[in-house]
Amino acid sequence: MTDVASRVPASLAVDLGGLRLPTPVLAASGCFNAGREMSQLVDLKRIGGIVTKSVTLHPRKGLTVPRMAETPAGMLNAIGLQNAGVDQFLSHEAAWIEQAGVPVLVSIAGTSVEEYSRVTVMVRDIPGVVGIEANISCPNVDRRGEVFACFPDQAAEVVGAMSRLTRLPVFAKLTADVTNIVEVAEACIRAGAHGLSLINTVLGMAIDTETFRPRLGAVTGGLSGPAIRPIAVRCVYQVASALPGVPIMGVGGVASAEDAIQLMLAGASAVQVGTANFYQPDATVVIADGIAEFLGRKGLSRPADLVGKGGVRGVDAQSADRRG
Amino acid sequence: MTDVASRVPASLAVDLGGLRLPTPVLAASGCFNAGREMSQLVDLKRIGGIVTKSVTLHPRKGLTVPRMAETPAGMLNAIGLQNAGVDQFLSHEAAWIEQAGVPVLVSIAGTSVEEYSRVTVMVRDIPGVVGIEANISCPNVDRRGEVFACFPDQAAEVVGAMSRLTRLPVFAKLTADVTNIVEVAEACIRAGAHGLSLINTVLGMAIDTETFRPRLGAVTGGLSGPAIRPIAVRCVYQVASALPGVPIMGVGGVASAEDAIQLMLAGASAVQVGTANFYQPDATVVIADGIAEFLGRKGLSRPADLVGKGGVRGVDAQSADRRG
Amino acid sequence: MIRRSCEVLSLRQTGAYWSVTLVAPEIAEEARPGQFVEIAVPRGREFLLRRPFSIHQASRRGGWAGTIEIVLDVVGPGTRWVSELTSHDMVDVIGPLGRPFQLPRGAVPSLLIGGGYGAAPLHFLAEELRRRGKPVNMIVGARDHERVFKPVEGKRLSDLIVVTTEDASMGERGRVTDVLADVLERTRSRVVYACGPNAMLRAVAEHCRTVKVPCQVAVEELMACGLGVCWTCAVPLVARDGKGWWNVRACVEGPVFNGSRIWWERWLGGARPSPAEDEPEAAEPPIAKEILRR
Amino acid sequence: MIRRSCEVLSLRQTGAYWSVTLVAPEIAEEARPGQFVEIAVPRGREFLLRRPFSIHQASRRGGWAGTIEIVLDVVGPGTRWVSELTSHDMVDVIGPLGRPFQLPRGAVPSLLIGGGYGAAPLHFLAEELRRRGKPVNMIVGARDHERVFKPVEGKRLSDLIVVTTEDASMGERGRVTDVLADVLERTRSRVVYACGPNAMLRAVAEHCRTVKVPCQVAVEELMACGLGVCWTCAVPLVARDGKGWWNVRACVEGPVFNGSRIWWERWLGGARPSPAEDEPEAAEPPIAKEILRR
Ligand SMILES: Cc1cc2nc3c(=O)[nH]c(=O)nc-3n(C[C@H](O)[C@H](O)[C@H](O)COP(=O)(O)OP(=O)(O)OC[C@H]3O[C@@H](n4cnc5c(N)ncnc54)[C@H](O)[C@@H]3O)c2cc1C
Ligand SMILES: Cc1cc2nc3c(=O)[nH]c(=O)nc-3n(C[C@H](O)[C@H](O)[C@H](O)COP(=O)(O)OP(=O)(O)OC[C@H]3O[C@@H](n4cnc5c(N)ncnc54)[C@H](O)[C@@H]3O)c2cc1C
Ligand SMILES: Cc1cc2nc3c(=O)[nH]c(=O)nc-3n(C[C@H](O)[C@H](O)[C@H](O)COP(=O)(O)O)c2cc1C
Ligand SMILES: Cc1cc2nc3c(=O)[nH]c(=O)nc-3n(C[C@H](O)[C@H](O)[C@H](O)COP(=O)(O)O)c2cc1C
Ligand code: FES
Ligand code: FES
Repeated sequence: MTDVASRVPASLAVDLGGLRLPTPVLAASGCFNAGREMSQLVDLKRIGGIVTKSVTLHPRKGLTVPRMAETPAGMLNAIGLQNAGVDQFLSHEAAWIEQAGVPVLVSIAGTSVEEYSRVTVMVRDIPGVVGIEANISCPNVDRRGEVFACFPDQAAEVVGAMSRLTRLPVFAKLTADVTNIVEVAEACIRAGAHGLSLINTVLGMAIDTETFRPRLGAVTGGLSGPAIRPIAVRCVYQVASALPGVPIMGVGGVASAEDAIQLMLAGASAVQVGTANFYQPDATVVIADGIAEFLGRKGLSRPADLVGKGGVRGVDAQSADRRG
Repeated sequence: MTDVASRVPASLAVDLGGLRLPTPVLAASGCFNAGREMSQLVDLKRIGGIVTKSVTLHPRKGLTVPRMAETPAGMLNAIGLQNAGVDQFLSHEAAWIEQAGVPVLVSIAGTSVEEYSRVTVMVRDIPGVVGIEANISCPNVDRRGEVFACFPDQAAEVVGAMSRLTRLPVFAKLTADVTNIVEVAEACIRAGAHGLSLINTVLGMAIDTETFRPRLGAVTGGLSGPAIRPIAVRCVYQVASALPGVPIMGVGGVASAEDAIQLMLAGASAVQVGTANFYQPDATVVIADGIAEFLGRKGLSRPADLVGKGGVRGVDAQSADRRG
Repeated sequence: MIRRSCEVLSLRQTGAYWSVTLVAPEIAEEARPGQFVEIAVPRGREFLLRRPFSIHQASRRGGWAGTIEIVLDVVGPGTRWVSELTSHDMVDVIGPLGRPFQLPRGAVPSLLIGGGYGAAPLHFLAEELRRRGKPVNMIVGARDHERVFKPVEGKRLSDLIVVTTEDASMGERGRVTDVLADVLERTRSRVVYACGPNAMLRAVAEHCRTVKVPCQVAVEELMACGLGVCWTCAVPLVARDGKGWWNVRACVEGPVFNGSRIWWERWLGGARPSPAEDEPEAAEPPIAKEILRR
Repeated sequence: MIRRSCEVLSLRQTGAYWSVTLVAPEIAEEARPGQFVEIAVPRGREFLLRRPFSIHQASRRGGWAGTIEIVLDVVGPGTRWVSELTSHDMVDVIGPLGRPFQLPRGAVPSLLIGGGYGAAPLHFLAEELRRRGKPVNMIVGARDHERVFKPVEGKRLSDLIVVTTEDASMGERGRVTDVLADVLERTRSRVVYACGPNAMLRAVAEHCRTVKVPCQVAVEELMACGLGVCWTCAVPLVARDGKGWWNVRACVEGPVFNGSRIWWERWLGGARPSPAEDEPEAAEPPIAKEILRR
């Protein structure tokens, strides 16, 4: 990565347990493809990295439209992981990734431990790929469609299998739709995950009051955007407090440098920007520049100086009544 | 309740498994006290009901300031259930409730099954009280501070105990911060709960990037407002689909008639308005009027005609990939 | 695909619609009929996403004078905000986006069918066709005369124009499809271009398929990005050999499609398919690439 | 407590602050010095809550001519929005809210201490005191002369006025507390009224307690509702007998408090108490009622 890192002020480079990235601001999975389209609107050389749209073993046609609905300060989406499958990914994206000159993490999704494993093996040697993100917010067909990320044992099994198959750092991407996210996070790390990406979208729904039908073809969908930022900050804080030293990428509602800094203060070493790319294609770069400016203003030398500095020692985020 | 109901167009009256309310729009717990302050700004006779701020056995001083922080399309709060205790409630609020002429549900919070039970017994005979709401989003001191509403067995135990102690309908107020809200809902109903209130605030956090400190004195707090509406609609839809016939009050981000109608289409027989009261004190009445206007425009005769009409039969909201 | 901060030159009402002219030289230079732009809404609002609008006119005056014009119907907060812009306001625009209409080879006559504001991009197309000496005919339909887009302009641009309104307040009573067969015959048009409500496009495409006239439709589907990265704008296309289908992006592979390749039943069809139908068909190879060959 | 849609009569800059005059006859009629209003922000924005502002002036001209004036410092989206209002705009206002300053019995001299825009409500108080023939003295402090609120007005309203600025750009260099002891002596003031940053109020209250001069402070705490129903605006007051304490609402029981009754350490004190300290003390009876007797 050094060649990439050297292109931006060293002061923005970050190290996630050995994974060095030129800036702490990446593009989130499913919101940037592999960067090809966006390269016309943003200088990829200046972003921290790209997490690809999730790749599955087999092609997926995805869900029925409507696939999105705007909600207050956010949006719902139900795409259904549409993608052409890992074969097409190798034949069409691998070459692009190699020459893009930006760190790429391949996001992998599946319906069984075997699918995740096979795709991991197929993508692990693509030049330019610096890591893997396990999108485990998917139903496990071998377990009556339970979502992997909702159960520590299932999350651990799939992430463990993937980690054993590659030397690349594997980040487990977790959902906040659980009773105890720390439990799931611990299971993933114990199973061999290198780090964690927190959080995926939050399950939501909207109904068209004129037609009396759900506004998404799939009825429910994932909530993203600034609306969920407080949930993402909380999850990062809870997990970072419980698992000090574990590399965390904060995801959820990041639209400004201030948002990114909140997640870093909560304990994230880097952040991912999703929805904001849709309306501000250069958000990843603008946010990184904002972080550099902020560090300068605060007299700090590197992003790492922010990580985990926004909590209060000795306070357990679980205790006391937090709901009015 | 008939005397109250008769004061508003019969067409707006709703029946929640025997609990009749003049309109389907109530004031949510902790956002209206018992109505005394708000009575100067809204005609209480025209609202569906008031859920009191949660009452505890002993007085509570609450949490340290800052107790709130605004977030995109929402706010975080960490009040810590400050209240003067049930004795003061009886000596100061009971008389007011009796003459207020509006259906009142007393919200009860506690740290043990015994506390919930004792308060239930003390408030069950207050004239004007038509029901009880069990705010079980509280840590259970007998179970290492686990939140009652996060575990089906603990939720069932406390709600069951309360239901056995009164003939009043008991609504269990659940949190969305669980892996499977349907499981918790089923446990509460099986234990004897009359109905459910969905949802309480979502646990969140915000950090002040200038001071590097959490924006709430308690570090984390409850997210409310339009930002969480898609989560509330989803929870109501999931539970209503799984437990047809169970009376549900929808709560979360209701600020307009359209919002309320979304929750009703998802399966709620009535809705509660929380945060919106803060900036629009007559929100409950304006929303009820909006529902009446909507029913007229759609040629429907009563709010019940909307309940559960916004889903799609045969679709399991859990299945398929809902996160991109 | 260019992103620019563009000055609002003028904003005026045309019937039920608003017409907005933006100073956007580079975008005007590249713009082709059928393409669209994405306009950013201001920060700090409850809604976040850009709004897509078809390009109605592109005046390539060269230098810094080039402008594009869009036409919009106020249907919600985004379009309301755009309609409240005033001259000299700056707006963040990305464009031109999507694939344009493909012009016919030779001087064959075309029939352009516009519903509501859907007629706007067809004026741009009509001018391009005429500049190349290809005869243009039009059917312009709407609910009422207020929503018949620039009929006088349309007349100027076409040899024959037929206007239909559902309330008969202008032209013939009914819908564009009621006169389609007749006008197609009378004008001997060999290509059909349509833009308007998706249901109208479907009816036009189905008629064209039966009478074997090639038909290009510019569709609308919810778009979160318009840039090809969110996959919300899915339209199901069938393989040329009729075997298999794939969801393509209206914002990149469209918004202009060969009407005979869209699987209309699946896309707009009444009963919403159950998730089962959406399970990946592992067996079948991705036909996306093939499908994009038109 | 009245809610009205009020017309903006005028909006002008006074030094670093904005001064907004609203047509609000009923509110002006009821308003007393130290009370505040809550102004609603427009729907559809990313932020929802009303913004609280102290009443700087209330002109009770009777009939429909009555107005109130507020003074604000632009610190975020809400205050920025207010500062961008123009004459004839309508705003949704609730007020007057909270408990006013209590006027002293007899013609004893008072010392009014204002920091930054905190001086605004004290002008209202000064006029009420003078109308009743009670001598008024003032200390007005700020970071710089731009932020010294209406010093000329202040001079007109008081027998003695001392201005302090931290950069010495007006009056004496330093903070209001640097001159407090001296001015208190010279003016023989028997009551102190203070409004400004909470840290300043704390310093003033602590000095007054040592010199045994009654002191009323108008505080600020985050307010989600301003109406008494959300309990976000908690200020810890100690019982008169010093035994026990309770969190009261700044919006209802305040914003004006007896400075000697506030438990400053707990409220503003450096190290934030751990949740443990917040556990309910089951033993102790609620002293809220007692505490409210002042
Ligand atoms: C390729 C394309 C070209 C278009 N050209 C025009 C045009 O020339 N003139 C015009 O008036 N309108 C056009 N539309 C529709 C226009 O984009 C929507 O009416 C507008 O986005 C609605 O935004 P709103 O906030 O006013 O309403 P809302 O309904 O509140 O919009 C909510 C969300 O849905 C999206 N949306 C709503 N309706 C549509 C739709 N029909 N198609 C796509 N997205 C939609 C919006 O982008 C937004 O994200 C076009 C749409 C597409 C996809
Ligand atoms: C009783 C009272 C009287 C006040 N009088 C005045 C006045 O006369 N002139 C003036 O300029 N300001 C006054 N303030 C402070 C003013 O309300 C805030 O500066 C303003 O709400 C900030 O809103 P914002 O969106 O611009 O900034 P933001 O910081 O973005 O506001 C965010 C949230 O915090 C709240 N908030 C922020 N600062 C304060 C504060 N200091 N006190 C209470 N709530 C706050 C806002 O209401 C809002 O809910 C008063 C506050 C209170 C409580
Ligand atoms: C349209 C869309 C598609 C997405 N697709 C994926 C995906 O394929 N894999 C994944 O792990 N996350 C996916 N996500 C989730 C995002 O990566 C991110 O976790 C989430 O949107 C929260 O971040 P944001 O608020 O910045 O958007 C998707 C999000 C959106 C909005
Ligand atoms: C300031 C505040 C205090 C609250 N206090 C309580 C409470 O005491 N008991 C309770 O069950 N819910 C409480 N809630 C939660 C609300 O009743 C409601 O469930 C939640 O705010 C979501 O609804 P909303 O989005 O309309 O506010 C409180 C919410 C807020 C904002
Ligand atoms: S709108 Fe995002 S891919 Fe088409
Ligand atoms: S601000 Fe809501 S109680 Fe004081």
